Amino acid sequence: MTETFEPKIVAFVCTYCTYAGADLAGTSRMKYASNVRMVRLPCTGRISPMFILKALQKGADGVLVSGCHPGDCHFAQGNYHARRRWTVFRSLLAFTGIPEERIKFSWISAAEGAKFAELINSITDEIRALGPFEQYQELQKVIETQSTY
Amino acid sequence: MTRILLHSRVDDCLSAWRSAGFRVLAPSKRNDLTRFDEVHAASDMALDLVLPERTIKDHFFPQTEPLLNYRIKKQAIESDEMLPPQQKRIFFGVRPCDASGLEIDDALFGWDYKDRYWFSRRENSVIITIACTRADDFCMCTSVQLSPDSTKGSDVMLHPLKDGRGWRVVTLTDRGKELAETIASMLQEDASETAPAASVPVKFDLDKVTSWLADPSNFESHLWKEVSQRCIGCGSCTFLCPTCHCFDIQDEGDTYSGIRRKNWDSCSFAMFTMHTSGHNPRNTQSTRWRQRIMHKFNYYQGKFGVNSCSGCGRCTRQCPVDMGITETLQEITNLPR
Amino acid sequence: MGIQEQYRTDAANLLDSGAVKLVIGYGEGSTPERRRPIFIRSAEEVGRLVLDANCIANLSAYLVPEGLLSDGKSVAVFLKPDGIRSVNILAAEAQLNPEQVVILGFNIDAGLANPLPGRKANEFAPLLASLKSAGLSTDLQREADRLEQMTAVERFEYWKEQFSKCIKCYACRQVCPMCYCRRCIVDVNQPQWVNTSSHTLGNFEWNIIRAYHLAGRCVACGGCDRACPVNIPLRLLNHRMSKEALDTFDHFAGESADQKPVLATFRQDDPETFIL
Amino acid sequence: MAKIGVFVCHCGENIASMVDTGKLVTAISGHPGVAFSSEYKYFCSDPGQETVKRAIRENNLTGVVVAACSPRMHEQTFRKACAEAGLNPYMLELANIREQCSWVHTDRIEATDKAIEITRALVEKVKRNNDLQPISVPVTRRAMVIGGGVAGIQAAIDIATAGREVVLVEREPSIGGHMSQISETFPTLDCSQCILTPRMVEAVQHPNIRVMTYAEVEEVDGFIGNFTVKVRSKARYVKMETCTGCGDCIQKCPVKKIPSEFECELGNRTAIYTPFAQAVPNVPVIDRSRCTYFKNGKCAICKKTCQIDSIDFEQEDKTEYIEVGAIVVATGFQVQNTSMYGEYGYGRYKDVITGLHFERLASASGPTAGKIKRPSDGKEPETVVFIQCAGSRDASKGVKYCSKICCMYTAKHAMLYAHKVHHGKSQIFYMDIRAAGKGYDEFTRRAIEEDEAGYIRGRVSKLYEENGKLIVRGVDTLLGKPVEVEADMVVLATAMVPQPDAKEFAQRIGIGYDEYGFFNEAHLKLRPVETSTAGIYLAGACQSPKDIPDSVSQASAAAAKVLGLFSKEQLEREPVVATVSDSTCAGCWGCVIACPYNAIDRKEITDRNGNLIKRVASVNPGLCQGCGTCVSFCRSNSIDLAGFTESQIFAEVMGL
Amino acid sequence: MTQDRYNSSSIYNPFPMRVVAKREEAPGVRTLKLEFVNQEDHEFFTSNYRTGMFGLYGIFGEGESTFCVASPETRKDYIECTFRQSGRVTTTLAGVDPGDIVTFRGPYGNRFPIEKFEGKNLLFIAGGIALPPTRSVIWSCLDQRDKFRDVTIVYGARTVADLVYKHELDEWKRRDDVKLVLTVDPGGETPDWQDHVGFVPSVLEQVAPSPDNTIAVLCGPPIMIKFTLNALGKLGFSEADVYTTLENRMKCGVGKCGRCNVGSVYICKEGPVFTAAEVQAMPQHDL
Repeated sequence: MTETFEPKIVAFVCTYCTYAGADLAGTSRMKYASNVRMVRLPCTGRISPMFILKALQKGADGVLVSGCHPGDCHFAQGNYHARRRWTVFRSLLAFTGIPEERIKFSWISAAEGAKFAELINSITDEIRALGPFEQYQELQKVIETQSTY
Repeated sequence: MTRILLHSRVDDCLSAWRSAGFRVLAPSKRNDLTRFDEVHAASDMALDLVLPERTIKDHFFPQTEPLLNYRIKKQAIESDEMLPPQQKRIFFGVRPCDASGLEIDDALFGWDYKDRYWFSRRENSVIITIACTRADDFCMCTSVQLSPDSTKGSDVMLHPLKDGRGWRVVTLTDRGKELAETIASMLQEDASETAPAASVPVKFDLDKVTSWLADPSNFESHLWKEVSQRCIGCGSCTFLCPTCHCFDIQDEGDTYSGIRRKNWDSCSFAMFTMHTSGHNPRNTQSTRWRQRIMHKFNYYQGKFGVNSCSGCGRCTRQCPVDMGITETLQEITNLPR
Repeated sequence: MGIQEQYRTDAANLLDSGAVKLVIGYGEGSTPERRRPIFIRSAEEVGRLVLDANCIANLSAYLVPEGLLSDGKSVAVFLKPDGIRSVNILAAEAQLNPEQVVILGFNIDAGLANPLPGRKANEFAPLLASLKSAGLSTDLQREADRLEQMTAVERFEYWKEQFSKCIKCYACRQVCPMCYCRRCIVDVNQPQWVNTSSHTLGNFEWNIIRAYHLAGRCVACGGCDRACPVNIPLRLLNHRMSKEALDTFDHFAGESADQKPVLATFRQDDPETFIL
Repeated sequence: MAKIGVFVCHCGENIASMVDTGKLVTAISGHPGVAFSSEYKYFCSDPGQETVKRAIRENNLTGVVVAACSPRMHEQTFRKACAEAGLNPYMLELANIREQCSWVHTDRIEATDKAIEITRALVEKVKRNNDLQPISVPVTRRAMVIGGGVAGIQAAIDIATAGREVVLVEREPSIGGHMSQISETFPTLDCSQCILTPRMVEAVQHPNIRVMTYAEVEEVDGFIGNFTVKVRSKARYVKMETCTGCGDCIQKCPVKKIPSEFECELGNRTAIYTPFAQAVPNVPVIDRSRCTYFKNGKCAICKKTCQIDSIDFEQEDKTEYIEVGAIVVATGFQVQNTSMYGEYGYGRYKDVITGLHFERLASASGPTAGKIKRPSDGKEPETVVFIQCAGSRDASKGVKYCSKICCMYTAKHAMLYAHKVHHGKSQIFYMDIRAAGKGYDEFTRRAIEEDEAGYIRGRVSKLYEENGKLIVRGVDTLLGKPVEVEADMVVLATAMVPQPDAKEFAQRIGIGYDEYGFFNEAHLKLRPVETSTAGIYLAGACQSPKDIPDSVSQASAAAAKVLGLFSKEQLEREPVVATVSDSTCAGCWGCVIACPYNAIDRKEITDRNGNLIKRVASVNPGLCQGCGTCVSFCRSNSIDLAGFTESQIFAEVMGL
Repeated sequence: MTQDRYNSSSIYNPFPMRVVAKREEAPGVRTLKLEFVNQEDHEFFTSNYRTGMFGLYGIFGEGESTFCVASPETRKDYIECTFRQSGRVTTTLAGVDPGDIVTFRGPYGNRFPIEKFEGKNLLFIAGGIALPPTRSVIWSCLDQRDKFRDVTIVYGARTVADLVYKHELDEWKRRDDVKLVLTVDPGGETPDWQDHVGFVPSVLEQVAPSPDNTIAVLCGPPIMIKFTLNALGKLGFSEADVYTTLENRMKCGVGKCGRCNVGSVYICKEGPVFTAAEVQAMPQHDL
């Protein structure tokens, strides 16, 4: 890790709450780290675990998944479904050694521009401190880099 | 003149070979799996196995292998082939069945045009085989006209000595002779008796089997369904087979670049022959099992003059539902004439 | 009369009476310890049936191939409690009608196969309830604990080594009663979510997504783990998922035939300690 | 290959000052599939849109990415432009390089890199976009208005007068809401009842309005144009059809000492009652919890009294399912309970009252017939202290927001008090006087100048009783001195807060709410009367504190939205809906269970001879709202969501 | 030549090809005209391509798909290919435009031995999307028309819209040295349809030339092949004089990947062109 390491963070967010919250942070001219790339989805219920794995394969050092607070889902229940899936998938990732610190989940409402900005800053700092997560990407090359290949 | 290699000199051989630029692979056990792996000392080796679970095919035709890499540009593409590293290798402690498998597959990879990925590895490898003095319930080399000490595919053959001190060394090819020279000082003249080869019962009548398979009227025999009824359609028998060689080609990458890979594929998989139209010539597990048997004991024979089975028995040994080639060929053998 | 004799007689009666068209059971295998699935269609053949402590495979996977039960006729199958749970899940997921499945139930205890009373999946409800309260396997938990105590880096290394062995033969999938999809996610190529190559990344994706798809559905029959030709401890992944489902959502896979999938339902007060 | 056009907007300096748009254009023009790229000061302007349209036509573009502001801002604008240029409007993506990039970053290089990546990812996504056609659904041209206060009444009358049916649901026995409790209204001081009652009557008599009082909305199913609302009419035990409203039963009811909710417990009511004399409908209800008959089976005097046998003790709650195409939520507010202010002594001292109490005291139809009498002993107070912001603008104990109406009604109270108690002295503790509104400032000036209301700028720190007087201590911050006033009565200008069950209600009908429980509008400025749930609109104080003119305006605005929706028989909906692949679906029904809208059915696939081959899931596009919960559940990837397909998202992620 | 090139560079590394034209043939069916980007690739193609051979057409990132070279061996400046959009690769190929780069590996497989057809009558029979391979032979012969005797083309499709190469059908129709018979399945005709209505085998029975000194070339879906072979048999054609092509799923194209074999025959090496006699000798179930 060099001191210039800037983590790449991919965020999967619902359009009604977190994306809107991020917009609010913008209209309020709050400043936050530029490391996050947002992928806009209709609802957290749309977010499949494969998205997270693909982001890691693409070189994300951290992933954020965020949507509406419980009870506030535009689609009434999408975030409740999402929460269960994340609970399960998160434990699976942790069990396979993908550090929990790199996969963040949050509820950010359309009103929480400030929370969004703060969260992005804090997770960027945290993941920057953790350093790059190349181990996952490099799994692709395990076989051909073995001495026996 | 017979020369022997003592177990105690193996470490010396390994250093000699390493200094000659070879990488030595031998059966070893790592992470609950026995397979050929790089070894640095005799103690790394697991030579007491009847057979390692994985075959040496893995090191000539890897489960996934980059063919080329590509880069996508605006209205342009670039690609470079990715050939295997030119690394000299010694496979030490190969079993005769696995060594035979390589020679069987040479025919396929060599017809019409020589597959550079296979042959660059073949040409850089020396196969040191140890004749089998033990067999298990699944071994069936003798049923396919091979034997526990068959030399097919080997460059050097080691016959275990009766007293267990080492092996008698028999060089079989020029490459084998050259290699033996590199360790000449570690070998010694010795006329000690070698241990008898393992006794492997013949399990089916290969002649009867091949002639039955060659009869087109048996193609639609009810036997195919009966013997394959419990087959679950996984690919473990094909992937652990020393001669199965089917593969798929897949591109993997992102928007900007990627790698085109050659991946193992299996005739057991329903998707193997599926056309994009949805039509699937082999649409049931029994037709896929028939293809596997026919390919090994009829088609391959017809095309390359050799059966595509070296009798290792792994297909049955590891089958999740206790199926395998042996059972099917036994059934055929047991059919009334 | 021992259980083997008793069940042979039962199977013969079921076939003779026309109550079932097929009995799926165990037969002698290629070694003295091995048992293999066999399919008995007439009473004359019941002598091939074997039932003893070596009969460990979960035969319920043979119930789902398309067409087997579509004629409305019944099939008898030898099942341990894990297999009975599989039947419940398959029923809950509309893959079979439990009324068509006649269960020749048994469990293995102290090296012996013992009969379990009941014929239809719902008759085993008290048994399954007691299994749920007994909790998940402590042996597996001990193995899992060993991993949980590692650092994330060590765990990642551990699984990297394990998954690097995977050859994508899909024996785990093919042997699993829950893997009845007409098209597996790994065969989806538009888009190619799971890399088909058996490099370690592709293997990681495959094994993770399979464990995830089995969350709340795996009955810990161990079939995948035994089937794996390269000895990947798949049981641990599945156990971890079962533990999550049970501890967090009180979901014990296959408890009943009307159980709802744990990942298609929710409670408003589901725990969410990790959400920022 | 796709031909994508990328249009990088400067948004004046908003984007260009932080993102190197030239570099962005250069970078993106070299991306595979990008056939055209350009930058411009304002692509949302007419000439900007013309540029986009021309580029689409001239380059036969197959997709467009506009790198500009949030899609929530201008997605519709550019979709329209695409459509006008002959490109399917769904072949558009907006790369948000303003709200989520230029406005929030401070390093030009980083911001530019991010903008390039965002744009590239969306180029990859748009390559996989598909032509989509809006979905048409029939509209039930009947509206439901929930809440019979002034906002609800206004919305109902407006919709009904335009010729559409309305169902007005009120949970109290009478419509009228809080406005019917108010004595006079600012800034004109006309009598609240006098202006409201005719509207109440108009509503109840309107041929297109069905008024359901004493009824609650329990469930809302369906979607815009096609809601099914479950309404439970609570048993009144009085037959609506026959009761003439003569009031004999109320007269005779022996249970008379029940504190009246309508009178803020300053007066009493009977067990069979109407909340107030001018109630509409003028049909009493029996309060089952207080009625002797329901307690012990005896009494039934009302039944005996009623000459037309309109009392029916056997009546039960009645549930109805009503089909409507649009819903106006006008469920109002409540007055905050001020007991958390120990220093104000509310609840401890009888003569510390809320503004709403004062309204009842001042009301000619109220418990004191309009005489200002203090609750403790009925004496006319000679000094009244009004405390403004008793809860509002107080992050520590009350609510953060300004309740908006308190300045005005306190001024009004001071005036009414001055008019009714000529020698009385009013003292008003205030923080600011917020009197923005037509005639409002003039009104407060009148209170000060003509009616001698004494305004003290400062907060009250303590209030206690001494010798029958309420001692109000505070600081006059203009003079910088402590003040102490001896008062006979204290009126707290308490905050307006959401109804106690507002959040639960919002969840039930599927709309959003803010941290307090006020319902969320779709856009504070541009879509203030719509909710984020299509077809549900807001009116009145359920959305935020409002005075009567604002509530009525918003009600009319909501009515206009409803009428706009009802102007067509068919409604065009966003085609973001899920579809099932019949060939791969295994029929496990997980999606059916997971769908929050019950939009997925089981479909039978048969062969040519009608034999069942298999059962698969099937999405009803009319019901599907496009959340995608089913898509990520499906293990075999057999469901996909138009507009956010698996391929699109895959491409977007792989393009990052 | 083939050997040299194969052995000096990876057979799997494809030729980049520039799309120069694109034509919509029928619903979901497109033709691409491709030119070589590199001169040496073109030379390799020119010296190896003969009618009947196939290639693997691809897009990096998506993969490769197998179809015939639809252009004749008499026109080797370019490659034409015609395909139906169905899977991942063909969907992407369907979206390319002139100027875009795709890839090509080939030419692979055997060929129609048209020198053996010289001096004979030719009967071409094609169904639906299988006109392209037939068309390659047709033009290869028509471009040296004087070497052959009567030429009859029988082409059928499900509907009028499904007929491909409509402009060439018009051209053949206008030629007096070609007899073109078009047919569509019953129900597939349009109101102004002037040609036959009926399935290819039955139309063939009405219009076929005498089997004497006639070679038949037959391409189509398996079911059509089956019935047409019967019809040809009835008409007296010898199985040795009927040529057809087989198409199986392929990955490598060079006889290694094991996917395309039917019996001991590797379609990619020993095919795709077979005589009816050779096809009959294969295990029919695996076709």
